[in-house]
Amino acid sequence: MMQKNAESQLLYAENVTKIFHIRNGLSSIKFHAVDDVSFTMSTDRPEIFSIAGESGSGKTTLARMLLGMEKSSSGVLTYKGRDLNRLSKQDKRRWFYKEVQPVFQDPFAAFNPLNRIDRYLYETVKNFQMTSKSEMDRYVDHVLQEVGLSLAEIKGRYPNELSGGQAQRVAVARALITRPSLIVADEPVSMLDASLRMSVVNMFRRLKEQQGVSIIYITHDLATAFYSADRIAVMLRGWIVEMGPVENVLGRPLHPYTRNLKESIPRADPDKKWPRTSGLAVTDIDEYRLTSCRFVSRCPYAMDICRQQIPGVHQVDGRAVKCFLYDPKVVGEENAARHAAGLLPTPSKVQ
Amino acid sequence: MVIFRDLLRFSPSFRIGVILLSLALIMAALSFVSPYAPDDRRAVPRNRPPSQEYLLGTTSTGQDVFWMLTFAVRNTLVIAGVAVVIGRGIGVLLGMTAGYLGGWFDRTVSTFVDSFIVIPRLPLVILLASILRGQLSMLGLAVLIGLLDWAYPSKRYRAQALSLREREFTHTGVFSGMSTFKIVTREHLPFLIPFLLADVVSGFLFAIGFEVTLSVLGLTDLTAQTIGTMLYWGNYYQALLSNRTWMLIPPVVATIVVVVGFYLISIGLSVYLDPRTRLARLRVKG
Amino acid sequence: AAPQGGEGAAAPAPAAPPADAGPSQLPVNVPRNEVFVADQIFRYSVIDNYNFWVPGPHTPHRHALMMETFWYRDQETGERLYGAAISDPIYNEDYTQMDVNLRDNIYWSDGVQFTADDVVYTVELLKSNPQLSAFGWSAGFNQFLDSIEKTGDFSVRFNLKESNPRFHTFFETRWNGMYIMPKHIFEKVEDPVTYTYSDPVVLGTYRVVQSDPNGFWELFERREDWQRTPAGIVVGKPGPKYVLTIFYGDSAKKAIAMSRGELDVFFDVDFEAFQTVLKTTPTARSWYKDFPWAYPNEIDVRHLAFNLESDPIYANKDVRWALALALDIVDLQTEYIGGVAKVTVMPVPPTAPLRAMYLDPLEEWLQNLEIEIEPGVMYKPYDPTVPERIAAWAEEQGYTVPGSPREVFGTGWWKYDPDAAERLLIKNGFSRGANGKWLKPDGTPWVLEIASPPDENDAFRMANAAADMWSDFGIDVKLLGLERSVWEQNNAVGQFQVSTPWFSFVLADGDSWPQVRGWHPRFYVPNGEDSRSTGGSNITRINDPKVGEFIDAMVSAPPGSPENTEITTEFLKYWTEQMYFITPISFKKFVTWDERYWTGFPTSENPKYMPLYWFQGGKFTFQSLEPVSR
Amino acid sequence: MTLLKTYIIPRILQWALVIFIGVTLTFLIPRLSPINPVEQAVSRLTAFQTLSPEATIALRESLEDLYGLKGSLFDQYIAFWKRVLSGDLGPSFSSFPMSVNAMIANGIWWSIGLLGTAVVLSWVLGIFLGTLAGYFPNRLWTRVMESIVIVVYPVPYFIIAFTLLMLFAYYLPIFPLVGGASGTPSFSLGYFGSILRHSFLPAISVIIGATAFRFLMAKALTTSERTSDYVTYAEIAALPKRKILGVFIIRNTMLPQVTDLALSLGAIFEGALITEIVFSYPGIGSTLYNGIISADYNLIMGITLLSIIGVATASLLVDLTYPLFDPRVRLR
Amino acid sequence: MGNLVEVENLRAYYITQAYGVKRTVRAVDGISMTIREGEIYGIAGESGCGKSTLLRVLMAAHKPPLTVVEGTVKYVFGEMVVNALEMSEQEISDLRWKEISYVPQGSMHVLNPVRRIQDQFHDFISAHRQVSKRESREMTRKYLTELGLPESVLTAYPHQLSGGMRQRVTIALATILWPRLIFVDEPTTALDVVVQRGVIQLLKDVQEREGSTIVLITHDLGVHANLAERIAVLYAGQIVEEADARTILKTPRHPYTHYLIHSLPDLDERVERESIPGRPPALDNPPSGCRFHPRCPLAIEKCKNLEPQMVYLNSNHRVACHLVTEEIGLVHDAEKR
Ligand SMILES: Nc1ncnc2c1ncn2[C@@H]1O[C@H](COP(=O)(O)OP(=O)(O)OP(=O)(O)O)[C@@H](O)[C@H]1O
Ligand SMILES: Nc1ncnc2c1ncn2[C@@H]1O[C@H](COP(=O)(O)OP(=O)(O)OP(=O)(O)O)[C@@H](O)[C@H]1O
Ligand SMILES: [Mg+2]
Ligand SMILES: [Mg+2]
Repeated sequence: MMQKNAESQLLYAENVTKIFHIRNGLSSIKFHAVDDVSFTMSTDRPEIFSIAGESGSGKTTLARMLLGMEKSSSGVLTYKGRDLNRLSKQDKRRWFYKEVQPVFQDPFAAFNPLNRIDRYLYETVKNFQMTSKSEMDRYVDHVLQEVGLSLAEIKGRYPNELSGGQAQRVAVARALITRPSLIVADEPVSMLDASLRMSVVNMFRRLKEQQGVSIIYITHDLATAFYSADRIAVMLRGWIVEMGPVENVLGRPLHPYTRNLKESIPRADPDKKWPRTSGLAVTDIDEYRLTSCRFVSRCPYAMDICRQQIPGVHQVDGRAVKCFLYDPKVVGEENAARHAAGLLPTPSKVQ
Repeated sequence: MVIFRDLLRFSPSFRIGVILLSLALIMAALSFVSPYAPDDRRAVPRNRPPSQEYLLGTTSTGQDVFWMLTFAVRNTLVIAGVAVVIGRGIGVLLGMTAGYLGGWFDRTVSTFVDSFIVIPRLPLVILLASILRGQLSMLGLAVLIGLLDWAYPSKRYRAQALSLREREFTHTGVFSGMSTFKIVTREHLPFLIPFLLADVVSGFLFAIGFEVTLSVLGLTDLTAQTIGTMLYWGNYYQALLSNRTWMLIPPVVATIVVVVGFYLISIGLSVYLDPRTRLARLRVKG
Repeated sequence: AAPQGGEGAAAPAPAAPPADAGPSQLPVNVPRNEVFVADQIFRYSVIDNYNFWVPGPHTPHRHALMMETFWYRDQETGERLYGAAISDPIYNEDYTQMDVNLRDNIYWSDGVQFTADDVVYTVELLKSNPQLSAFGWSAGFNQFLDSIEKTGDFSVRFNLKESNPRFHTFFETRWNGMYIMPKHIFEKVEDPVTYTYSDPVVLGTYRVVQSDPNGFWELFERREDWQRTPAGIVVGKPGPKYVLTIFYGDSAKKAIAMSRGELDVFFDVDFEAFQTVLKTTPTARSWYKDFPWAYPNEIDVRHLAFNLESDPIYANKDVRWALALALDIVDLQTEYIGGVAKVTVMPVPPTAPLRAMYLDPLEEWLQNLEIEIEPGVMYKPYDPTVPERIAAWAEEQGYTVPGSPREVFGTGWWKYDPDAAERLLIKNGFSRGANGKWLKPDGTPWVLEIASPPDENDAFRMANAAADMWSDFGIDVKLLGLERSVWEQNNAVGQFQVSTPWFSFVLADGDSWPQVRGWHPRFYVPNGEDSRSTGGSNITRINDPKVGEFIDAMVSAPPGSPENTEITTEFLKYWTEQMYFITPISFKKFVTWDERYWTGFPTSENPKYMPLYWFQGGKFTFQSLEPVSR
Repeated sequence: MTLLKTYIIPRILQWALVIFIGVTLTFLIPRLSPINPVEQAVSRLTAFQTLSPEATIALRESLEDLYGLKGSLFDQYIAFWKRVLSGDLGPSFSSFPMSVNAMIANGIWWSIGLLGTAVVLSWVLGIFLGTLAGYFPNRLWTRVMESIVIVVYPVPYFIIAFTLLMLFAYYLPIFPLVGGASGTPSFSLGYFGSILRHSFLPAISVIIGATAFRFLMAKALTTSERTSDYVTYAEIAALPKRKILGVFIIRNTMLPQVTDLALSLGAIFEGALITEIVFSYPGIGSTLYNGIISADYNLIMGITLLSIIGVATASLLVDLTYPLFDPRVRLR
Repeated sequence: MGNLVEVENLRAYYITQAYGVKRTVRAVDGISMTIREGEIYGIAGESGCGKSTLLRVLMAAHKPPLTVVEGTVKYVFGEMVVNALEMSEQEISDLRWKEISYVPQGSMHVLNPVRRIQDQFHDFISAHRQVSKRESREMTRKYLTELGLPESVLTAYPHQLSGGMRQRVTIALATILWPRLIFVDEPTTALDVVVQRGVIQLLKDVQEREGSTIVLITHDLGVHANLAERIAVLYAGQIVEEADARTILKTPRHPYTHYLIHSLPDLDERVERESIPGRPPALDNPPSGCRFHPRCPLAIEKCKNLEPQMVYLNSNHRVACHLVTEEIGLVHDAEKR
């Protein structure tokens, strides 16, 4: 049934999985960097969809698949009904790149420091034939205005002559040139100072509202995600463990990992200091290879079943949670409801 | 031009390099006003040590070492230059494209490159030179040397391209709709310029070394004046044994001057072009 | 005085090696004053295999020291020296039978006496086994020899398939004659082709006792019973206790080795290295004590040979003559060769015996020879004063000429007359272009290529001289220095215009047929095909029936007969007139020895044997050496 | 075992492919040579000799037979692989009746001894000095050393070798002139001593240039390494310089150096042609050279085959084992 | 609690000469401060304001082109007072790790990639103490266990560890010899929040166990809020405000500090936030007067050409802003520093 919908969906992901083989010395490890991820974004209503999660949880890998830079190992991934795995080079250049554009993490790395930054804007205009030659300057300036810059400000400058915030805006402007329907922004603010972050995030909001561009905003900064996004998916070791409207998910997180995540946000308020405990993974890879819940070693609520099986996804309180705590079959209807209401069992010590 | 002036003024190594290379170029240029034709033997008395009349002495074939050297420097520069252009040209293009594109293209190219690398080069050249029946013209020699010296460079450029491929600006280029050729030449190549420069120096050295080796073995056109043939003739007439070192020292010094000149220039330029310092400089101006 | 060295060439004296046997750097541990160290011509690549009947690069020195055949021809005197034979070859009337009497007083190194059985065994084995193909003896026997029989313990008879007055040359050549095998060893061998004969039982005076696994050197020891060997008997002196042959490498290394006292003789070096040796090694000398030092009488001559089919112009006799007249032989011989090689005007080396036989009688003919340089204008190209002019040059350099100019510097030569050359060319439609360079009759520039192997010193310098002089004459000349093997191949397939081969048209005894028969039109192959395919040696693509007639006439003329000499003389005249080769000089070799440890080497003052110790007949040279008494 | 499938086996296949292509090329190239090995042998055997044309032709035929040069190119190619796979490289033409196997066996140990030692020594020395120079770029001795290196580096090898020979064999006749050792091989101190004495000059001549090269390479690598974060950190932690150089810099610059060493060890099979000629030193360089100029197909093939296998195997081994030594290497 | 580090009027410039352009970056320009024994002292400020530079000079780890042009840095080790800027190299290395230690920015790259963690510890320990490999291993194992790090890291190579683990190992590596004073530069940048939290906790543990003094640099005020006792806010090479954490975060006086704090989005309510306009000044040519004035919405005429003086609001709180000076009625006085 979802399949049929796929045509009308902007982005449609079902059980998307990406398997990597990592060779480490003479041994080789196979792991699922993105595992069984499903979500959709609709064409009708632009939204900022945030993907959050700790480092190494597969955010970038997912983004690369969404951008067609990497093929998924299994699952269905379509954009406007077309399978991203099957796009030819031609298709990509003629159609897909016009539709979907990226914004990368490091605004300075995203531009060749040896080239003037406006070159990328002009190149994009030219290569996608967005406008006639004579109109080029005007068009570029127009797009730059949309991100709060002007051509005069950046013309002839090298990337390092701009501030991070400015450079990142140019990156967004470049992405906007093709008038895409979707922008995939992978940690667009993590390299920026707190003060500059807001300017970028604010811009996203504006773009969504004014231009109707959908944005996938990938970040580990939950504060800005909360601030800007409509919907959020929290990733953990390749899984989406919790997904739903941002008010729900971050306002009242249900998955123990999301809770941990939220608690861990450092607040510039001496009254809201961190509680004491928190577990950390030793290596990234090991958790990926668990055949049980991947949070189990750090979860204060871990049950026996968590160490043996992979939890299912449950619709609770307007979001999807991948956790046994909300599985009525495991904890019973009653407990599941209690948990959904936020009453979790007493945490056990994490080793 | 400004860059050149700045470099001259502020980079001692560049300055010395330019001086050395200018010397070489002046030598080469002087060949055009040489009073003797390059193959004009017995033009002067033979085996004269350096004197006012014969600045660097004369050879056993009756040529003025100084004027002979002007031709030799010119020709060797041409040979090495052509060889370097050919070798690097193929190497850069093949290596960078293979590294950037990856996939079957990369695998095919890599296997071919590896197959080529394992073939010992010197015997190959000797063989080729003997097949060409001594009719290897100067240009032919340059091409031959160039054709032998692309495999290693292409391997190196491939490695560089592999790392550049994952840089974010590459992706920016892709999503800006740039073609592969454009990405390789406009986005990646500028990054490799310091690397390329150093590589050009080693290419020069290789070419000169090969030219000399082949000449010493007598496998080149012995009537063309090159550093190698000067050494060949000096050796042929036992310059070292007879203590007539003035026939050998000039070509050796010329080689050193040319190579050291290039080396110093490449050092100066790469410091200048090094992204780190280059950025610092740009920031100054911005 | 060393004018050739030029100013500033004061050679630094290297640290003088100790005069007496100090710690030598020789690779073998024998007393220095008991070993004669000879320059080994090349580095052996066949190791520990003395089966010389299987083809392979293993000959020099070993054959002189260890191997015997019937006769040796001394290159200097032209005389026959007796090895295993005691008689001359005795032919029957129609040259279908050859008898040879053998020495009855020589022994193999294991004490077994040498008899006719050894000879018969060897000849029959070679005849029946074509894989023992070294030097073509096997093939030759199969072609000419019907059977060999023993006519006594010390005499053999060869029954030939057809009349052949030169059959004895299988057992008498200058380089190597058929090696006689010890029957008592070889008859026990299963496969004579794979047999390595690694501890050879020899008939010569020396036995190999130690050798370098890398082929750089080989040590020979004199047999205790040296008086029971041909050389011992002939010379009557013991010779050095040890002979060590070493391959040092190029000229420079030989010079260094001699100055270090680690080399007693070398067979040749280039002029510059020789000069250095003279300066650094006071006890060193060559054939002449002084100028022109070098041994001039090896039976070979050098040419500028044309490929008649590389370009039609070279098929034109006049063009060849013009090029000859554009060469200044005095300049060539002095400036390029240093005055040390003899000039010769035809492919006959001007050694004393051969001069007497051919060159002196032909002098008058040469002086009267005329060519037509313009329609109707005759011109005498010969210049008999060349030796005198060279002598004058030598005296100007401060040298004394050790004998009459003609004796020392060879014959007269063609005049240096660019004018005449010019007229010859113009007569044939050549013209000078705007830049003064010659254009061929078809109007295209004349680009002349000379190919020569630089490792053959005199040939290459001669090529240099020609290149320079012809350039001066207005031809665009390209000199190609080629690797020897490439050059040979190019010659064979005709990939050259002018090349510098060496080729004597007569042997030491004056016989010509063996040397020239390869030029018979029968063996002609066109340009582009390998001239060797027919077994001929005609690299220049001469297809001249007249040449064929001369050669046919020589076949049945026995060597040494007046008839033979006469045909040869006529042939030389014809050849010279045709100017098929420009022949400027004959061979010289800087055979140089150091008298620090040994004396008795043949010299111009004492020319008893040839100094060419690497020939099989060189055994007499070794045998004559005496230690320097201190 | 995915590793075996995805990495080791493909790598080994590639190794085999590389060897196959390389060998096929070298099979063909000498046969393009204009020189006919049989004619070469004929002219060598008949030098100074007068031989009737008929005998010459007979001689030629018997040689073709002996050399195994009958049949089409393709037949020869098949026969070649058959022989190679049975470990027999055939007879040498130019040094008949020696087998190519024996000729290689004669030369290879000298080449390995001389070049192996020289390459390894210069590798160690060059890395040692170059790393020091890269780490202390402003010291006087560094500058002096670097100046010397960049001046020496471009000097044609031939000049270096010949100058050494003149100096230490002519003006100061302290080193032997010829060969790899004195006397016949034995397990005696004297014999080994003589090996050392004979190899000294050739080795030095090779070491000079190779060290200069390695020095420049090591210096460049060190220069970029010494500004890396972990080196800076170790410096701030006041770790001894020795440790920083050894454990931090050299270990981290090893990968390219080892790869390069593997390739330059391949040069051994090529032999140091000029070294061998100048110093009259045994080895397969001059053997190969002689093989080339006399179109000794079997010999050329034998030595290049060895070289190709040697180089390909060396880099295969480096690729396969380096991960064991360098934990960083994550092969893609 | 006495002073441990006393900094007086420190100026440290990057003086570079590249292709004829001489450039002086005044990365630290007149900083005075004291750090007390046992406290956690936070230094905050935007990127490029000179935080790392200050730290480098504080630990006497500066080298050209960074030059100290003025000022002193003194360490007070009980009775012994040493002038950090005048120590010999030997003296400096004697202090390092035993007395003064350093946790650098970017844990990813500071560990030697080719060395196992335990060997790395041995390298660092043995540089300062005579220990055998076995002893150092034992020491390391014990220390890591005490800090709650798994033993398995001992035999791991850096790249095998997660980023957070690596950063924690680095902290352990920096503190294993119980230094009195630990400088920590951006320990959490580029780490995600969960990991950040673990790292900060570890630092706190270390400090609590040994009572070490920590100087913590980060631009993340959230981190400061969780850890620091006192915070100095740096702007363009100068301290603009310094106070205890609560004061800075709750009642900042300098407009810049204010902006820094209030530009952060809040997790509790989604209200519009505005960022500070403009960008930090280039330090080779800083604005005249108050360096913040071009970006300051409250700037008055005076700010443009007169450098504000540091004024003490109380013994713990000082601020350099004309507005504050005027508000509390202090007149500009050239004598006062
Ligand atoms: N090409 C690749 N080959 C092998 N492993 C990879 C590859 N790309 C990513 N990985 C691994 O996949 C996992 C997920 O990586 P990814 O970059 O998607 O995470 P992330 O959530 O973006 O992390 P971060 O916040 O650090 O950017 C990591 O463990 C990473 O090491
Ligand atoms: N080596 C250097 N040469 C010249 N200028 C430098 C150098 N290092 C840093 N700077 C400049 O000094 C100023 C302060 O740099 P510093 O690294 O101390 O800033 P920071 O506050 O630590 O910034 P970040 O938060 O980005 O680490 C910056 O303007 C920087 O550009
Ligand atoms: Mg990521
Ligand atoms: Mg910093």
